Amino acid sequence: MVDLAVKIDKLNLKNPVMTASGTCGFGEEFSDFIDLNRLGGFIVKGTTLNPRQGNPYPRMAETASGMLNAVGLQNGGVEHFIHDIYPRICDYKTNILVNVSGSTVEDYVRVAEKLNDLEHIPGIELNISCPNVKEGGMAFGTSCTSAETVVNAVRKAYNKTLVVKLSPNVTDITEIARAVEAAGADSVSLINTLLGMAINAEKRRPVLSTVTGGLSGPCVKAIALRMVWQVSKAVKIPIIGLGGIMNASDAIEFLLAGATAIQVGTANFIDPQITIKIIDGIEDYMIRHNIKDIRELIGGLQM
Amino acid sequence: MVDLAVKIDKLNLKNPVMTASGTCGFGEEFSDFIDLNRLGGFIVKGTTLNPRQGNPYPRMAETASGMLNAVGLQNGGVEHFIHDIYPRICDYKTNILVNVSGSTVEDYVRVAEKLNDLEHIPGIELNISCPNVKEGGMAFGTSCTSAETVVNAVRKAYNKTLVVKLSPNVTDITEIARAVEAAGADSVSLINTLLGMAINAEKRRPVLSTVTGGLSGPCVKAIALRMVWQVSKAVKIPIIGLGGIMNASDAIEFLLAGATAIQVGTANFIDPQITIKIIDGIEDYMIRHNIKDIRELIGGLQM
Amino acid sequence: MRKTIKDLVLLRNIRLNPDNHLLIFKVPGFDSDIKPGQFANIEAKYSTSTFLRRPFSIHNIDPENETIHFLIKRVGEGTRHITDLKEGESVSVVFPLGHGFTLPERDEKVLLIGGGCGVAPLMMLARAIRPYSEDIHILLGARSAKDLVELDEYSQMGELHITTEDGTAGEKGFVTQHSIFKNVSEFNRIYTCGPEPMMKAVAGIAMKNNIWCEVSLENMMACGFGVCLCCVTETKEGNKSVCTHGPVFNVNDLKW
Amino acid sequence: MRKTIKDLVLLRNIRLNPDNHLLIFKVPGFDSDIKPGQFANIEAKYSTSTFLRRPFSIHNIDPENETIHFLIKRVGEGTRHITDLKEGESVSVVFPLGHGFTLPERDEKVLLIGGGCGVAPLMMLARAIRPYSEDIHILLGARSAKDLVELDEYSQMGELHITTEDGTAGEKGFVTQHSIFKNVSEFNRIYTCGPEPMMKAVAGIAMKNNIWCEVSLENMMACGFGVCLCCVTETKEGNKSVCTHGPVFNVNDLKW
Ligand SMILES: Cc1cc2nc3c(=O)[nH]c(=O)nc-3n(C[C@H](O)[C@H](O)[C@H](O)COP(=O)(O)OP(=O)(O)OC[C@H]3O[C@@H](n4cnc5c(N)ncnc54)[C@H](O)[C@@H]3O)c2cc1C
Ligand SMILES: Cc1cc2nc3c(=O)[nH]c(=O)nc-3n(C[C@H](O)[C@H](O)[C@H](O)COP(=O)(O)OP(=O)(O)OC[C@H]3O[C@@H](n4cnc5c(N)ncnc54)[C@H](O)[C@@H]3O)c2cc1C
Ligand SMILES: Cc1cc2nc3c(=O)[nH]c(=O)nc-3n(C[C@H](O)[C@H](O)[C@H](O)COP(=O)(O)O)c2cc1C
Ligand SMILES: Cc1cc2nc3c(=O)[nH]c(=O)nc-3n(C[C@H](O)[C@H](O)[C@H](O)COP(=O)(O)O)c2cc1C
Ligand code: FES
Ligand code: FES
Repeated sequence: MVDLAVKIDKLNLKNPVMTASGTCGFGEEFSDFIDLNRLGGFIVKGTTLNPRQGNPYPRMAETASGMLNAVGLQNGGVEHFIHDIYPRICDYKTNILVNVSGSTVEDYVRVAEKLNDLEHIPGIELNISCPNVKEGGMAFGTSCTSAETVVNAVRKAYNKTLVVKLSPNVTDITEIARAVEAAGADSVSLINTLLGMAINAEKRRPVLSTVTGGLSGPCVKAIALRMVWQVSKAVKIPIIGLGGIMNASDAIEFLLAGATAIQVGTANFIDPQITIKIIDGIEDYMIRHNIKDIRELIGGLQM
Repeated sequence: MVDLAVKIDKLNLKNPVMTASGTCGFGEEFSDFIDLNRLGGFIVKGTTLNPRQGNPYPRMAETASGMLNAVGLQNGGVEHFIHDIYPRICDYKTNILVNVSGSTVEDYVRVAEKLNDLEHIPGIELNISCPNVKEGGMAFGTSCTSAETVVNAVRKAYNKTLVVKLSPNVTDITEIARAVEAAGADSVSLINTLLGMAINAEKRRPVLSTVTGGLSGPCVKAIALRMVWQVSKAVKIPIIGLGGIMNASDAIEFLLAGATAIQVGTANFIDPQITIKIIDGIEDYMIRHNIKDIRELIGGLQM
Repeated sequence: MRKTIKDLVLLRNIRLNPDNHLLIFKVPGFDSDIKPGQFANIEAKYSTSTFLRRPFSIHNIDPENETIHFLIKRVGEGTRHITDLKEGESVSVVFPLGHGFTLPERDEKVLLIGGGCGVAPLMMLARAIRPYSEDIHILLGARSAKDLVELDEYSQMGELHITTEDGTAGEKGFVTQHSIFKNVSEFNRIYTCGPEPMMKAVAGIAMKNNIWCEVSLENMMACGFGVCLCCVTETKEGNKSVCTHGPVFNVNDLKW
Repeated sequence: MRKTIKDLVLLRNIRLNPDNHLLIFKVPGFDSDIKPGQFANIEAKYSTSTFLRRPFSIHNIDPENETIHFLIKRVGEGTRHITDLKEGESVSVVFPLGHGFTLPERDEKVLLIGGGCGVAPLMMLARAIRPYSEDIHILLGARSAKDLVELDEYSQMGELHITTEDGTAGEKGFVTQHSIFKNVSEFNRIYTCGPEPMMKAVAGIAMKNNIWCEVSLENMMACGFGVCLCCVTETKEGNKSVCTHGPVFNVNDLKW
């Protein structure tokens, strides 16, 4: 038997496969397709202090091996999550993390405070990298000082596992990673989407209502992998790698590059059972390569 | 008849379609496939002061809808270009620009000086964005001050058309664009490749000899398009747009986003006749849309 | 029926006209609990520009032969690839998705209006309504006679009315100019699917005449099962995902 | 022959064994000036992971019937897609690329050594040599008897020698362990193509015995016609592109 368990701070993951925020709803939507309890964890969608309607339609554009989205954090707000969603999902036997977004430091802190009390939410993922909202979002994740400020403030308000999700839209992601580590993050997850744009040449108009949106899918994998590798050399806290993971081989590449766990995003849209296939595929790979403990793979790139 | 001619500084291009540096050799390699004189221009490969052997094999990795390269500026040096290549290609009736690279400001300046005297080279493209060399290269293109310094110095030494090629590996590309405009660039071209990485999961090794490499192809188009659009709002000098252009529709999208001309890179590898198909396709599009002058398309995105 | 993802074998690929294909897939262990108006999300893996699945209404089901039918119009690379599939090949399908149409009460008079490839879900809807009501009218609109498909099948489902923009079949003009609208208030329910401008015009008539009306939207989708929030439409209760709250909506709930 | 890019129709797709296919394409207006050892770059557009073309040696040509032949081993998605092409389908091919083998002088004794799918270019080479020399020896190596293909065809081209790693055909062992090497110095020229370790071993023997030797490299390629500089090999004169300076190199020019 092979051991797939990994640890992110105090979280015990039965395997390194989680679903990415904004691509797995509240988990429930997958119940016809998979047994959610098999996942290492899942990250519920971006939650803000107040309800948000998100951006106008159209919010999606297909690109070569990927897609742009401009959802803009449509969500019912943290109180809605706590009262209407949490009771429904809290019995899943997996790690449920809430992805937290805000326009001001104060927003982030207040959402984190409220989530701190939820027994079955062992951690939050701080989204300082959403490219699809006017204020806040990515702005926090593209400068060391603002990243530090918001992580510092949230750290004081939140005492369970604090994952900070980094933006790839930066010159040097290792700087930001180091800044959030210093500010108290227990882990970093990367990457969020890359800022992109799509144009309909026939109509001579932008495809998205917001003109620009966030690029995800296999088209970004090479960039994500490079960033995970760079960050793994720069920080000591565990890394959760994501960006374009479509199969077990992709997942293993992220582990080799230095990720302790991985998230699957856009791939869920194409195959809602993909996470389970990835878990099984990692297991097969380990058997085939005679690897007993998955931790041998983490950062196991041979140079 | 439709008018496809555009102007980049003092260069008259019979149409906006050029080939990108490093993807079209010295042009000659295409002579079996296309009539090079039909192009708006072509950019010969990265040329440095001294000859360079480039990086060890393997230098290439295929990615989803794209590829990574780590060629590392293999070239015979500027003297070799002047004496062995230039005489062979100087009679082409199109704009031949030389892509100039260096490890120090001094290098760039000396190459530019030498090229200044070549009658049939009406301009250079300053590559301050190559991710595949240890010193210089991208480092110049990822900070405003270093970009400014090198462009300033080259501007003094070079009095024909000076295009500066920008790196997409930055937090805010408009800052860099503004800096190089202020330093005397006549035009900016963007984007160079995005820094990426590929891993062979079975071998647990990086695919490239240099571990990281530059990502190009349709996978980067959404990012390139966004950057062209952002930069077109930030500078007054003409923009040459590139990154993932595979067909006429892609090319038109870049024009609509604000590019005056475009370059075709990786697509040449898949179809060495693609540039001609793109020129013809732009013409068809203009006829279909009843557009007489291609300049109506430039920046013509309707919001 | 629970949503499922399955590789389905294509049994028949019938080219109805140069643009439209009827595809019949085998569904082993068929569970007939599929509602008219529900859709499926079909893999279109052919080129780099068809990364996402493509959504199609379920045109018909045949529980006895364990088949599911789609009527697909070739509009781009994805639909071209899917309609080029050869009989015997298989493709991954996620289904059934979304909520279907609300069936009428017994003996209500209903009008089904389809434009372009919006006719697809109406076949299954008409078949589902027939046990409740004999008074089914089906109004199909197209650019030209040659764009109309399956007229025989539709005419077996109810009284058929046709408009074409060029007058080559039925009445000339747009769907909403058809003479049937003179007495539209006789209808208890209107169901419509097709291009958005057509549906909006139909919805306008329905609302003006106070007729219950359901529309089936075709918003661009990424996931098809409610997790991406890309396919939203503005409703009176805010943005709602078309793939889960729809694709069928009562026009009174939309901000039209 | 000038390099060209053409959509070629697949006339025959012959499955030689579960892994290897012989593909015969029609080349209208065939120009027979193709050299043994040259290759073609074939489109493999199927999925997002086959963005680039795939290079294959020209296995044979038939100027009379205007056909070009490839021997392709299914190793990944691109070769799977290409070998799954149906007869009558067409695919974009760029050819002929690279420099071929140097033909021997009249009546020289030559040894052609192929391993795995490296046997492909040797067929055309052997056919080209036959008019010059009757003394052609062909040594093919494979893992097992079932991996060997076209033995009849090869044996018509010269004296056939075989090794298999499991001993199921010919001599047991690696190619370079074959008894023919006992008298290797009798050969004037050695040509080899196959996995790099095999070619290196062969090259070692050739250099030790001072025998002229050409190898055909299979470096990863992006463009295939000399513009990307991705496919380089280290030569005594620095890095050279395999697609234009090769794929055939004299071992003395390589830094092996
Ligand atoms: C719930 C639903 C049910 C549908 N039912 C049918 C049906 O029964 N038969 C049928 O032929 N078509 C149906 N469609 C439309 C069908 O999904 C699109 O025609 C198809 O996705 C186009 O794919 P493509 O790759 O061929 O075209 P593309 O090249 O992607 O685009 C061609 C054109 O189709 C439009 N389009 C692309 N994707 C979508 C999408 N997801 N939704 C709507 N429009 C799109 C584009 O805007 C473009 O104008 C339905 C759509 C939805 C959302
Ligand atoms: C000049 C030349 C001539 C060749 N002639 C033949 C031939 O006649 N018959 C034949 O079957 N094969 C030949 N090959 C090898 C063939 O190109 C590869 O097997 C093919 O590209 C693999 O594509 P894939 O998508 O199936 O595999 P992938 O999934 O891309 O890769 C599978 C394996 O093949 C290797 N590979 C991938 N691309 C290449 C490449 N461009 N060159 C070499 N190895 C690669 C990978 O490293 C990997 O181990 C030749 C290669 C070259 C460069
Ligand atoms: C439709 C959509 C919505 C998303 N919403 C969020 C979000 O609310 N919060 C967040 O941190 N990331 C969000 N993301 C980003 C993903 O979590 C992930 O970082 C990104 O898509 C890259 O991974 P992938 O390529 O596997 O999809 C969203 C992505 C998509 C495609
Ligand atoms: C193999 C290869 C070599 C390249 N060499 C250079 C170079 O020497 N100088 C340069 O400025 N850009 C170089 N580039 C970058 C391209 O010119 C172009 O900016 C990039 O590939 C994006 O465009 P594309 O997606 O159309 O290829 C190279 C790209 C590739 C793929
Ligand atoms: S398509 Fe994803 S929520 Fe509807
Ligand atoms: S493959 Fe591009 S130079 Fe050889």
